[in-house]
Parts: sequence; structure tokens; C-alpha cells
Amino acid sequence: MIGPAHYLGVSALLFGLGLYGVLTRRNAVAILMGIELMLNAANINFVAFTKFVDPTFVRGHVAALIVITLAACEAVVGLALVINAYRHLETVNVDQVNLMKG
Amino acid sequence: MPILTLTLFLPLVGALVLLFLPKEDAERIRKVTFGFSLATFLASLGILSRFEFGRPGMQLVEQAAWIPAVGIQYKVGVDGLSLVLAILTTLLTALSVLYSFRENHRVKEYNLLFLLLATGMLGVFFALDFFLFYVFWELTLVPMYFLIGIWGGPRREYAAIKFFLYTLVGSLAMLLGILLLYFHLPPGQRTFDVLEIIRQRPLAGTGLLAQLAFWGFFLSFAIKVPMWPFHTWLPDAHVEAPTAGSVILAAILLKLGTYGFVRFSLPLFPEVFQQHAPLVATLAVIGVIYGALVAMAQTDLKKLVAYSSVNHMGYVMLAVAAAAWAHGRPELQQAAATALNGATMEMLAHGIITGALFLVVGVIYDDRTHTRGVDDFGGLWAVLPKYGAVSITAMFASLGLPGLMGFVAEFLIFVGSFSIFPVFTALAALGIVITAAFFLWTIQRIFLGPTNPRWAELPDLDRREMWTLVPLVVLMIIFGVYPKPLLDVINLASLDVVAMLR
Amino acid sequence: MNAEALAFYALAAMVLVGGFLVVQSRNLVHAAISLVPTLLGVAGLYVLLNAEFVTAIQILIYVGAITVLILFVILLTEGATGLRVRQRNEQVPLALLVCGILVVLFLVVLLRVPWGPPTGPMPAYNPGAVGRSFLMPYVLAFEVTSLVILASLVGAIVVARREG
Amino acid sequence: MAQLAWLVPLFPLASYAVLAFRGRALGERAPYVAIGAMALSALLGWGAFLEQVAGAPPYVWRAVWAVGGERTLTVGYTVDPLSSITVAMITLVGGLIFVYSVGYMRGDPYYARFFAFLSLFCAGMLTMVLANSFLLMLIGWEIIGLCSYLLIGFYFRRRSANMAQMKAFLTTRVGDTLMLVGIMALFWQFGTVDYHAIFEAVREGGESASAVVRLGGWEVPLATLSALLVFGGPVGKSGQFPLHVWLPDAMEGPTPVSALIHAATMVAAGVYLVGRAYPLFFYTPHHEALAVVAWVGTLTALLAALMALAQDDIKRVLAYSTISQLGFMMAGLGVLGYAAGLFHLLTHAFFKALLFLAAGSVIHAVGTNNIKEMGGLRRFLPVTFWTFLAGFLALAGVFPFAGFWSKDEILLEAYHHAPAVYALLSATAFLTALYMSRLVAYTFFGTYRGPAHPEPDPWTPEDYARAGLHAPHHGHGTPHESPRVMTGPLVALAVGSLVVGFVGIPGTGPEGGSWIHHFLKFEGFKEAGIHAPSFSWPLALRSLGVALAGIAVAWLVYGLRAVPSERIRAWVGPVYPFLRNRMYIDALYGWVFVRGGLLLAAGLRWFDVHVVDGLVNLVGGVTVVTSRLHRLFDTYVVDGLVNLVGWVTRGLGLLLRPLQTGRAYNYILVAAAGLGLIVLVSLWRL
Amino acid sequence: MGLGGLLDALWQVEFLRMVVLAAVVFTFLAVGGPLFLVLAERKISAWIQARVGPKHVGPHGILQTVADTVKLLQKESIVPHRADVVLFTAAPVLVAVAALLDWIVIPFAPGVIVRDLNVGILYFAAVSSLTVIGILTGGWASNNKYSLLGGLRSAAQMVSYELPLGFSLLVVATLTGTLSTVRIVEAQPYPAHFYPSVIVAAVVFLIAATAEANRIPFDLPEAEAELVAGYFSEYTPMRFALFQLGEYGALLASSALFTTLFLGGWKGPFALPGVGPVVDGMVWFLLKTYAVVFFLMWVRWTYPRSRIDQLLNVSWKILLPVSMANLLVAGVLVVLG
Repeated sequence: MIGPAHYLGVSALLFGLGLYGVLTRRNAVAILMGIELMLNAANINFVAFTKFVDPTFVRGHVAALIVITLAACEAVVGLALVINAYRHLETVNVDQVNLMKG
Repeated sequence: MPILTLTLFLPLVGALVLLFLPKEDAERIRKVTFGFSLATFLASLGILSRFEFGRPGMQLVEQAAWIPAVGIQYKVGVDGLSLVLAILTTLLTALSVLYSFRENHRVKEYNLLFLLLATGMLGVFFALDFFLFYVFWELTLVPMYFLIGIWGGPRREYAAIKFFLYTLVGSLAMLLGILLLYFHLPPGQRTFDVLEIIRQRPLAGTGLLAQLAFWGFFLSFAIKVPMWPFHTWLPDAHVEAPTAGSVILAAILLKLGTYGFVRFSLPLFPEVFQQHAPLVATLAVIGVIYGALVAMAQTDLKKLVAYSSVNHMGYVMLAVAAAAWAHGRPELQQAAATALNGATMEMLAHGIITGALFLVVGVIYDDRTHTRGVDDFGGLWAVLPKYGAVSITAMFASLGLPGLMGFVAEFLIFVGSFSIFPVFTALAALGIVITAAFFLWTIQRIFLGPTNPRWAELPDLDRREMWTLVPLVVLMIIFGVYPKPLLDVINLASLDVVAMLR
Repeated sequence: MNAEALAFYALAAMVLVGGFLVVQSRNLVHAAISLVPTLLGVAGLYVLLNAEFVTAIQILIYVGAITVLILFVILLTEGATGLRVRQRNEQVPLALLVCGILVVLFLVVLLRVPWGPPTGPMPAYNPGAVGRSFLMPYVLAFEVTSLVILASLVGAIVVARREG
Repeated sequence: MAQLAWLVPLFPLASYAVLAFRGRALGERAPYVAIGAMALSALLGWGAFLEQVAGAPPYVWRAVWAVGGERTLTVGYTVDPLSSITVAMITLVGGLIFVYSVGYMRGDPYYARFFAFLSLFCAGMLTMVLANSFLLMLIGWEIIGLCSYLLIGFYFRRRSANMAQMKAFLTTRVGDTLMLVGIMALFWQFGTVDYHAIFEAVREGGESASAVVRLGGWEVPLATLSALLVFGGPVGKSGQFPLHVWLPDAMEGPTPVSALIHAATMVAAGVYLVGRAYPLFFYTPHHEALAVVAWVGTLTALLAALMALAQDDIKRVLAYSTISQLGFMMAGLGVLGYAAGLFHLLTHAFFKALLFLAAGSVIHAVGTNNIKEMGGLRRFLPVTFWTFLAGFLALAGVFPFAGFWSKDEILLEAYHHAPAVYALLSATAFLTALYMSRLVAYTFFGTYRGPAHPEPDPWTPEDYARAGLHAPHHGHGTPHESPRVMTGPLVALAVGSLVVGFVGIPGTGPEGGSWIHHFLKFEGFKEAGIHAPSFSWPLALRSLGVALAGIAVAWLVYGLRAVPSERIRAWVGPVYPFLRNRMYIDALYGWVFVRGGLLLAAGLRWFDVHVVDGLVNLVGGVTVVTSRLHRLFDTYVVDGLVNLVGWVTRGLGLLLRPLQTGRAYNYILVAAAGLGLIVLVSLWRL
Repeated sequence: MGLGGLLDALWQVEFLRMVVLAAVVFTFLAVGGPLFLVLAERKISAWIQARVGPKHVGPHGILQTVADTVKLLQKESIVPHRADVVLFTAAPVLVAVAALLDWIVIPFAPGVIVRDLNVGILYFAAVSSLTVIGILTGGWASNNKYSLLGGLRSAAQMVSYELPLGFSLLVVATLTGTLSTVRIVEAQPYPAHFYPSVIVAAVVFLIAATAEANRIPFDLPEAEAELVAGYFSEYTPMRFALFQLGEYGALLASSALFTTLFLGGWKGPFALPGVGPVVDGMVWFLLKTYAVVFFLMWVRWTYPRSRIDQLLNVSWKILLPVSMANLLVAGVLVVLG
């Protein structure tokens, strides 16, 4: 029988993958994708909790939906920045964008 | 209607109003300042009218929590002693503001500082909370420092700094005293309330600590009085200060010291003060004789009057020392009360007379001759009859001619202190002769003898100068002839202090 | 192995493999495209978790909008052309270590927690339930999210607009 | 009438006020204000006096003037035989002098100011006389001191006048201070300044009266000490021995001033005070204080008489004679001659004022004070001559004149109580007659010599211009008699100095004694069993003989030049210059006190500036030096430390700098590691 | 869709039913789809342009489409040089699958529906957004500048028209109170006072649907004149056929949905005699759907092609605000109603 553990396991793995993506990718867009993965992992947890722990008010779903919308917004703004960066700095590789170096 | 607080902060309000006036409009600034100082004087008369003469102890007490955590409160009150001095302050502030109408160098700051000074002084007399007292005590220093420092004579910086540092050192010692008192109160009731501390007398049996606190207060007040060894700042400050500034300095600021002795030192440390009363008396007598003699040797008129202040203040300190000696000796209580009456009276008399003298010096120095050398004049009585009459009356009042205020004060002091310190008082009496000598010599050199051709056409007193000098002369005569009403007020305050000494 | 477990494992595999491709694939467009199966896999998981509404929204927004957007951006920026550029930065081993530890920790924590039985029945018609809970207890969250959308909308336009 | 007595001093005070403010406007009419006021006072004064003569009880009025603790300082006035008769004398003599000075001072630029000060003086004098508390007495006392200062220095243009007035005031001031200490002692003893209270206490002789004060080794009964201290005032004011130096110089003032102040009233104030405070002196253990008074008086009289002989200035001779007569009065009081001393005070007021005024009219006529430059004036100034002669006879103590009766009374008392004093006093009487005759001889007899160098006009033309007058021209032909306004008072005073004496004729009063003895009796004598000696004619004749002898000798030396004064002068050798220079006492005082004081003052000033101020500046200097040291220490040590700290921080900074790579993903890695750590820790603790 | 139901038994039955229905629907599509529509399109366009259209193959050219398909099948499928092979092949499949998935929620007749999802029309919108990805991948994978641009343009067009479509769906959902297609059909005919909002929603839906299907006047992506054949210019026969399948599938699906939402689905004005409710529903449903198809084709061949900026402006500046306002009006009507 599929219990909550299974879902949480999948989400943990997905989160790890996302994090790995974020940490290692040089391209800003790739990092964004990594972030999307992490967010999805979170959503899985949310929805899983709604089903297995506390279905009243489908709080998990509400949270998941909000996370999805916010992810959308975040992606929009992130990509807008990327485009702007690309237009000004001619590059989207994160490690070349280090004007704030100490 | 908190009349005390109103009077206290009226000058401050005036100062604020001044801020808004344009700097160039000197005429309006002067009128506004004079208006406010006059208003403060009327307010102080208002306090007088509200003051119940029969009742001893503090009256019209206004109280408000200020920093309750530490026991500091805004508490003001007035008794015979402080009321009389307050009225003196407001009167002289008004007159000096009127006199400094002719000052046209940075008029706005000048008047601003004066009003600030007025609040400071009134605050010292009204404050019934040590912290408040200390705040106002320091407040009086700053304006005077600037008055001397900016509008003073050639060596003004030196004089201003010396004055400021000297008094500051003193006040720090006093702060030490205050704190000692404060921290010896039982932990529960820690307060800066003067009456409370006097009632509890926290340092009563503490031997060394009481000594320390006493000497702390003594140093601060002695410098302010000034008593003999600490007086050297006075002549410099006076010589360099502008006329109105030195009037206030002599007439009021010196009284802060003596007021401090009577209000704080006597009630707070009776045993210690009694122990050192002979020493204080000796210093006082030295002050009297030394002051008179050195005054005689002066060539600068202002320095001469300054040293005469040292002389007169010596008398006051003699009376205070006598009162201190009467602690625990019931048979001397009456004499102590008389001495204290004399001391307060002398404070008033000296305030009015020396105030007038400095104005007198100012009149010939500021507008007319620009020289203060006593020997540069001669035969002015013929040239300036009105001016001559006024200044000779003031000088005679200063040397204690009966029928004028000076005599009343000195007589009371002598009568009071003689029964306590016969020898010292006798010596001090010698001071009268010397005072008479140097004043007469001054009169002779300035007013009598052949007229110095340089001053042949000097203009006599104009209306404004008359208005500053004549009221003081009239006061000298009134209180000289019939001082009873004034003394009744003062007597109650002295009895209070004496009662505390028993 | 009943159908549900089967479906779960299939979807989980789809998600994880997709995820791996997104992270590992050298070609950026490949990564973007492989994002689609991952998201659809997640949508499938939602279906297993009886969250139809969330599934629909997941597909509509994540797959339909965000992935398209990412593709657009990749095509607009040199990402698409500069294929030969080194995609990996220098902290791969370290990152691998950290992610591994983290995943292990999460698993330990999540598995150790004793998940009790659900507190109540799952509402049948849950889009309505979601709608109601959005507008009753969580109306504030709903309003704030709308504000965020507005702000990011305007922000993105302003940032990305070509000057002049 | 007694109740209104308090108005007596107020009238002249009012006239002073009027003259002080409106003086210049009144111009010529100024003196009439003063004279009017004086007349009013005289009216009241004589009214009270006649009431007292008719035996009215003494009237006392008291008021609280100041309060000290429970003790009060009272002021008030008493009308009793002594005060009323003195008031009567002052108002009468004062009035006459006022009238005289109208003439004498006419044309003076400060005419109004002169009369203002005179009125103020009378006010002060009358207050002092009427006062019944030491305090009020002191106030009156100092006011007359002030007026004497102002009037002596009336011709303030002259330096000598300035010096004289200051000398006068300071010397009297010394006396006043002693008196003040005396009053303080009394207040200490009795807690009040009121005469009657103190005299009662002294009479009872309670324990406070017999207190003893250890003053440096020898015991001094407090009563005697305070009495002598109080006596200090009269010594100063009445020019008794140590403090007499100012009186001769006081002649710088205009003659009416000398007449009024330095003859009749002010100098008499001292004697009056001793009389008034007689119980103080009397109730000292076996009257020690009175003995002192007597001897001081006698000594002063003798010395003054001697010095008078050697003076050439007419006013200075009279000044010395006044000192000597005052010495007489003090001696009289000292030898228990209470009535005698005071009687002489009254009579002396009349004839000495007369002599001064006459001298004034002489000076007015001749223009110089030096008697050697006069002579033979009896022809030019007949009235002045005859009145001067009357005054001279009274002063010398020739029979019908007042001086004889009062001086004889003193000699009588002295003969009974202190024979030594009697001897000296007789010698003084002889000398008095001698120098007065010399004066008369030089001034009125012989040939008129004319002024060698006339007195310079005291006022500058500018003063006249200021007063709107024109400077008087000084054409001095032959001296001419003074106008009637001056000679009138002279005649009145001459009559007075004759008539006043009759009061002392024995038999005029009840029980055979003289009226004055009855009127001015001191109760204390009755209790102490001292009764006034009856008038003995042989003694009186002996004193008359002495006087006549004096005149005869003078006539011989100066009149007939039988023994020319030059030879005597040569014969006496150094004595003459000794006397001429006032026995060098002035010089002594000049050196010791004046120059000494100035020197001390200068020394102290130097001390003050260099030592005390030096100390302060030293403190300043030391701080400056330490601050310089401090600066060195500061730059190398403290600063060094600060730099060190700076260096360390910078080093650390460099160390940490690489952490900030600027690459976002480094930071996220660190964040993730951190997250892991947190979870680890929470797990580990779970 | 209670797929994860508690009991396995129940689970088994439901699963089987769904699979059978899906099979039936997909075959109908494969047949009724491109084969019929292509032919119909060419016939109608000919009719509109007063020409005959294909009539040689089979009676009246009916078998023309079959002939074309056979022709396509035997053509060689070539892959452009250095194109991304995986994506190149995946793109057409994605588009076709997306088109097919639409049909799951369309109710042919009462009870005849593959799966009555209670998120119905929302699922339709979600699935239709999948095609965008397909087009994009296709465009990019063919490594051809024109196809890339064509792909981007069509993606932009479809994305911008998705919004008005979504809003009109929302209007319907608001009016009927449910997302499930079956319940929507049952809720029709709408009460009279809903009509203004419904009509507007219908018009918006139609315009948005034609845009979604890249049909004239919005068929810019493969506008011959400018971009040769748009995103599938590089695709050879078989993949091209799939694209065609996808395109026509989408057209058919949208018109089917239009009928379900606005024309009352399987409800005919009068019950056909002699047949059961299922057949009756089916007949009415198909009649209406094909009427809509006809209308769309009619529109295609009468309107000129619009410029890309006009196209986008219409969507963002006209349709979107109108549909939003309409949604508001619908809400008000529901509250008042």
C-alpha cells in the first residue's frame, strides 16, 4: 500500500536532484529549472500531507496551488532578469556575473 | 496656576520667541527681550503676592515626576531666602537687558544668552531637587562663558575659560557630594528630593564620607562665592566681561555660592560645618581684609569693584560660618538667626549695590571714555552732576553708610556674628575702615579735584541710563531706612535653617 | 503489487529520470524538454493523491506556461546556440556530497516520523473544496498571491522590455 | 509737643531733599528753604525743651526696625532734659549759622548744594541727639560724618580739601568702627540696642554685666571693654587725642561749616554720646571707664592748647582750641562732673560758633587766613572786633561770660575728684587764655599788614559759568565790615555767650545749686552717694586769676612786644617747630597708616596677582607640560596600540576575502551545507 | 476519476471500461479525423470558390484523403542535417497525443464519455496547452531558422489565445457551477437571463479556438508566403501526417467542446423516433459538431490572413478584457439569478 513515506521519499530525491541542478549548472535558466524541480518536490509533500495527514480544508492543495502560482511568478521575473542580463552582459553564465565580488 | 514654573520658564519662552526674529532687526529683538525680562520680573512679584509671609518652610511647591526610576523629579518651591533672591535676579536681569540696549554686536545671541541665563539662575533658586539644581547650576555657566568669551574685553578668552573651568571643577566636586548623599539613602527610598535628603541627613554619622561630601559642596560654593583662595577668577572675569554681564555675574552668580551654603551645606552637614566653622570664618575674614586692601591698590575701576565684591562676600561667609558654629548650642541660636538674616540681607544689598556700581562703571566706560583707569578721571562731579550723585550714593552704600542698604546688612551680620565669633567679627569690622578708604579714594580720584580737560564735555546720564540706575538707588535708600518688611520675610527662612541646625 | 502501487512507481520513475535528465543533460533545450515528463509525472502523482484540481492546474501552468516560457527564454538567449559551452561549474563534487547528505537526512527525518492515519475523509468533489477553503480560511493568502502575480507581471514587463 | 519731636529731624531732611533736586532752580532763594526748615525745627525743639524745663516727664517712643531670630532691633526717640536742651542749642546756633552763611556764601556757584548738605547735617545731628537706640544713634552719627566729609570737601576743586575730607572721614570712621564693635558687644550682652533696656541691665549689674573677657593674658571686665569701645566713637568724632588729627585740616571747608560742624555740633556729638550713655561708663567696676575718659580729655586739652600756640592760621588756632575745650568737656564728664561737662558743651557751642563766624567775617574781609598778614582790624571791622572780643573773653573764662561758669564747674568737679586732673586743666586754662590773646593781638591790634598772597579763588570760571554767575573780581583795598546778615548773628551769639552762662550761677536752681545742675542731674549719683560739690567762690576766683594771668602774659609778649615772640621762639628751641608741625602726629599717621596701608595693599596686590593667580597659572602650566608629555606617550604607545588593532583587523579581512567569490552558487552551496548541518544537529538531539 | 478507489475490485472494473471507450474514441478520431475533414475542407473551399474540388479518386473524390495518406506513407522520412533527432521525432507525437487527449472529457451522449472528470473543461485547457510545447520543440528541433521562427510565432499565438479561451471556459463554469462537461450539458439550456454572457463567451470561444487550431484567419505559423511551411516545413510525410492529425484533431475537439458548452451537447430539439437515448444523443451531438466545423471552414476560406501584431493585439487588447468583463458579468448574473 503506498503510504506517505513513499511520496516523501520521491519528493526528497526530487529535491536533491533540483538542488544538485541549482548548485552545479552554470546557466541561469538551468538553475531556474532546478528551482522548479525543488518547488515541485515541495508540492508533492503538500499534496501528500493533505491526503495522508489532514484532509480538512484541503490545506495542502491550497498551499500547492499557491506554490505553483508563486513558482510561475518567480520564473517570470527570473527569466526577465536573465533576458535583461543577457542583453547587457552578453552572457547568462552565472559564474561570469560576479560584479558583487568582495 | 503653576506660577513658579511659569516664572522659571518665561525667559526660556522669550528665548524661543527670539529665535524667530530676524537677526538684523536689532531694535525689535531688544524690545522683545526687555518685554520678557519685565514680564518675568512681574511674575516674580506675582509669586511674592502669593507668598504667605507668616508661614515658615517651602511654599508654592510644584512637583512632577521627571525620571521616577531614579527618583529624580521636577520639584520647585520657594521660601523667604530663595524668593527674595529670585526677585533680585529678575529685577537685575531686566535692568541689565535695558542697559545693554546700546550693545549692537551680535544682538540676537546676546539677548538670547541673557534670557537663558535668567532661567538658569531662577532655576537654581527654585530647584528643590538636587538633580534639577545641578542642571540649572551648570546651565548658568554656559551663557556667562559666552557672554565673557564673545563680548568681553581684550583678554576675554583667558578669562572666560578660567571662569568656566574653575567653576566647573567646583561643580564636579559638588556632583560627587550629591551622589554620595544619594547613594547613602536607604535603597528603597532613593530620591534626589532636597527636603527629603535634608530631613533624612543620610551622611549624619559617616565620618570621612560626610567630610568628603561637605568639602565637595564647600569647594563648589567657595569658588562661586568667591572665598579667599579661590577668588582669582573673579577680577579677570569682571574686567573682561561686558558691563551687563559683569552686573549679573556680580549681583547674582556670586549669590549662588552663598545661597548654596545656606540652603545645602548648613542643613546637610551641621556637625562637619561646625567643625570647620573657625577655618571658614578665618578665610572669610581674610577675604574681607585682603579684598579691601587689594582693591585699594587697583588702578582698574572694574577690578576695584570686583575685589570689593570679594570683601562683601567675606562678610556673608563670616555670618554663615557663625551660624554653622551655633549648631548644637541653643543659646547661640538667636545670634545665628540674626547673622543669617544679615547674610541674606548682604546678598541682596551687595546684589543691588554692586550691580549699580558695575552699571556706573559701564556708563562712563562703554559710551563715554573707554578707559577704566581710576587715575584717568578727575572732577567729574561738576561735569556729570546726576551721574556723580548716583555713583557716589552707590559707593557710600557699598562702604556701609547707615541709612543705606549696605549698613543694615553689615550691622546685622556684625551684631549676629559678634556673639559667636567676637574676635573674627572685630577683625572684619576693620574691613569697614579699609573699604571706606578705598572707596573714598576712588571718589576723590574720579569725582573731585580739578576736571580732567579730556572729559570736559561728557554728556550726563540719558533717560535710559537713569532708568537702569535710579531704581537701584531708590531700593538702596528704601531698604536702608526701613528694612523691616524685607527682614520679616528673610527672618522666617533663617529661622528654618537655624531650626535645622539645632 | 496492485495497480495503484504500479502506477506510483511508474510515475515516480518518470519524475526522477526526468529530473535527472533536466539536471544532467548537456543540451539546455534537452533539459527544458525533459522538464515536461518530470512535471507530467508529478501531475500523475497528484492524480494518485486524489488532487484532480491541482493536477489540472499543474499541467496547465507548469507544463503549459512555465516550460514554454523557459523554452522561449532559452531560444531567445544564446543558451540554444552556445551548446559547446561548459555547462557544469567547478563545485560539482562538493555539491554532489552536500545534496547526497541532505537527501539522506530528509529521508531519515521523514521516514522516522510516525505518520498516523488521516484525520478525516477526503472531500469528494475537491475542486469545490479547494475553492471554498481559498475563499474562507485562506482568503488572505489568496489576495496576497494575487498581489504577487500583479507585481511580478508588471516587474517582468518593465525589466525585460527592450529600451527605446 | 514731645510727641511731635520726631518731626524735628525731618524738616531739615525735607529741605535737603528739596534743595538736592530743585536746588539749582531756586538759585538765590535756596537758603530760605533751609532756614525755614531750621526755624520749624527750632520751634518744635524749644517747645519740647520748655516742656521739659516745666518738669514734663521724659517721653519715649520705640518701634521695631529689624528682627533677628526672636531678638528685635528697635529704633526710637526720647525727649528728656539732656536731649531737649541739646536740640534747643543745635537749632538755635544752627539757625544763626544758616543766616550768617547766606551772606558768607553768596555768589558761590554751588550755593544750593551747600545749604542742602547743611540741612542734611542738621537732620543727621538731630536724629543722633534724639535717638534712644544705639542703632538710630549710629545712623545719625554716620550721616553727620558723611556731611562733614561732603562739606569739608565743598571746594572740591582744591586738592587739600579733598585730602582733608578723606582724612576726616577715615579718622572718624576708625572711631565709628570701634563704637560699632562696642555696640555689638552690648547687643551680645543684652540682646538689644535700646538705651533704656541696656542702662537698666547695666544698673542692676546682673551676671551679664559682670562677664569677663580674657583678652590676651589680662582679664578685662566686659562692661568696661564695651564702654571703652563705645567711647572710641566720641574719640574719633570729637577729635580726642589719638584721633584728633583730622579736625585742624577740616578747616579747609567754608567757615560756616567749621563753625557749625567743627565747633558747635558735630564735635560735641561725641561728648553728648558719652553724656547720654553715662550709665555705661559709670557702672563699670569703680568707674574705670570714667577715669579713662577723664585722662583722655585732659591730655587732649593740654596738647591741643600747646599746639594752638604755634599756629598762624586763624581757623587752625580756633580748631585746636575746640579740641582743647572738648578735652575739657570729656575731662569734666570723666571726673563725675556730669552736669559740668554738658554745661560746658552748651556754652562752648555758643562762643566757639561766635569766634568762628567772626573769624569768617575777618577772612571774608581780608581774604587770607594767616593772622600774621592781618593786624589792626579793630578799626576796620568794629562789630566783628567787639563780638570776637566777647567770644574771646567767654572762651578764656573771664568772669561774667559763660565760659567762666562752665569751665569753673569742671575745675570744681576736677578739684574734688581728681586733683591731678585739676592741675593740668588749670594749666590748660592758662594756655587757652594765652593763645587766644595772641590771636586777638595779631588780628585786631597793631598795624594792618595786608595779605601777602591772597587765597586763590576755589572755583574755576567754568564752575561759575555752569552756575550762570560771573567770577567775582578780587580787588582788595582796605578790609571793610561784613554785611548786616553776617554781623547780626555775631551779635546774637555774643549776647548768647553772655546769657547762657547765667544758667550756671549757683542759686538759680532749687536747693541752692545752679539751675543746670538741677536740670541735668544723673540719678546714678544719688544711688552711689555722690553729691555734686557746692559752688566755692575761692576756687572760682583762682581760675579767673589764671585766665587773667594768661591774658596779661599774651599782652606782654604780643601786645607791647616787651619780650618779642621771636626770642621766646629761639629760647624754646625745638619745641616751637615740634608744636608747629602738630607734634608730627599727622606725619606719623601718614607714614604708618596711609603709606603703610598703601604699601600693604600694593604688596597684597602683587601677592594676589603672582602667588595666588600664579598658583592657578602654575596649575595651568603644569597641565600644559604634562599634556606635552602625555602627547608623546600618547603618540607612541597608545597610538601604536591603535595602529596594531587596525593592522590585525585588516589581516583578518584579507583572510576572509576569498569567501566572497561573487558567484551566487557558492553561497547557495554554503546555505545548503548549513541547512544540512541544522537538520543533523536537530536530528542528533531528537 | 476515482481511479485510486479503495477496493481493488472496483478498481479493476472501472479501468477496463475506460480502456474500451478510449479505444473506440481514438479509432473514430483516426477515421473521422483527417481523412474526412481534409476532404471536407477541400470540397467546401472549392464550393466556396465556385469550383468542384477533388472528384477523381473514388465517387465524388471521397477517397482522395486515403490516396494522399497512402502517398505519404511510402515517402522517405528524412531528418534535417544536425537536427536534434530525438526531439525532431518527439514533437509530432506530442502534438498528436495532446489533440487526442482532448476527447477524454467530451460527452458524445448521456453516459457515453471516456471519463467524466470533475475538472472537465479545466483538463481540456491543460491538455490544449501541451500542443504549444510540441510545436516549439518541432520548430527548434528541425534546426531551420524559418521553422524556429514559425514555431515561436505559433507558440506565442497559442499562448496568447489560451487566456481568452480559459476565461470563456470560466464563464461557463461560473454559470453552470461545475467544471464537469456532463453536468454542464445537463445544466443547459441556460436560463434566459444568462444569455448575454453566454453569447459573448461563445463568440470569444470560437475566435480563441480557431486561433488555437492555427486556422485561417490565424494560420500565420505556416503562412506560405512568408515562412514556407512554418514549424513543420522540414517534416516529411509520416511526421507531417501526425501534425495534420493533431491540427484537425484540435479543430474537431474545439468544435465538439463548443457544442457541449453552448449548443446543449447531446440534447436535440426533439427526440429521434425509434432509437435509444444514446444513439439520439450521438446523432444530435455529431450534427451540431459538424455544423460548427463547417462554420469554421467557411470562415477559413472567406477571411484574409491577419498580421502577427494585429493577431496578438486582438487577443491581448480586445478578447482578454472582453472575456474578463464577461466573467464579471457572469458572476453578477449568477449572484442575481
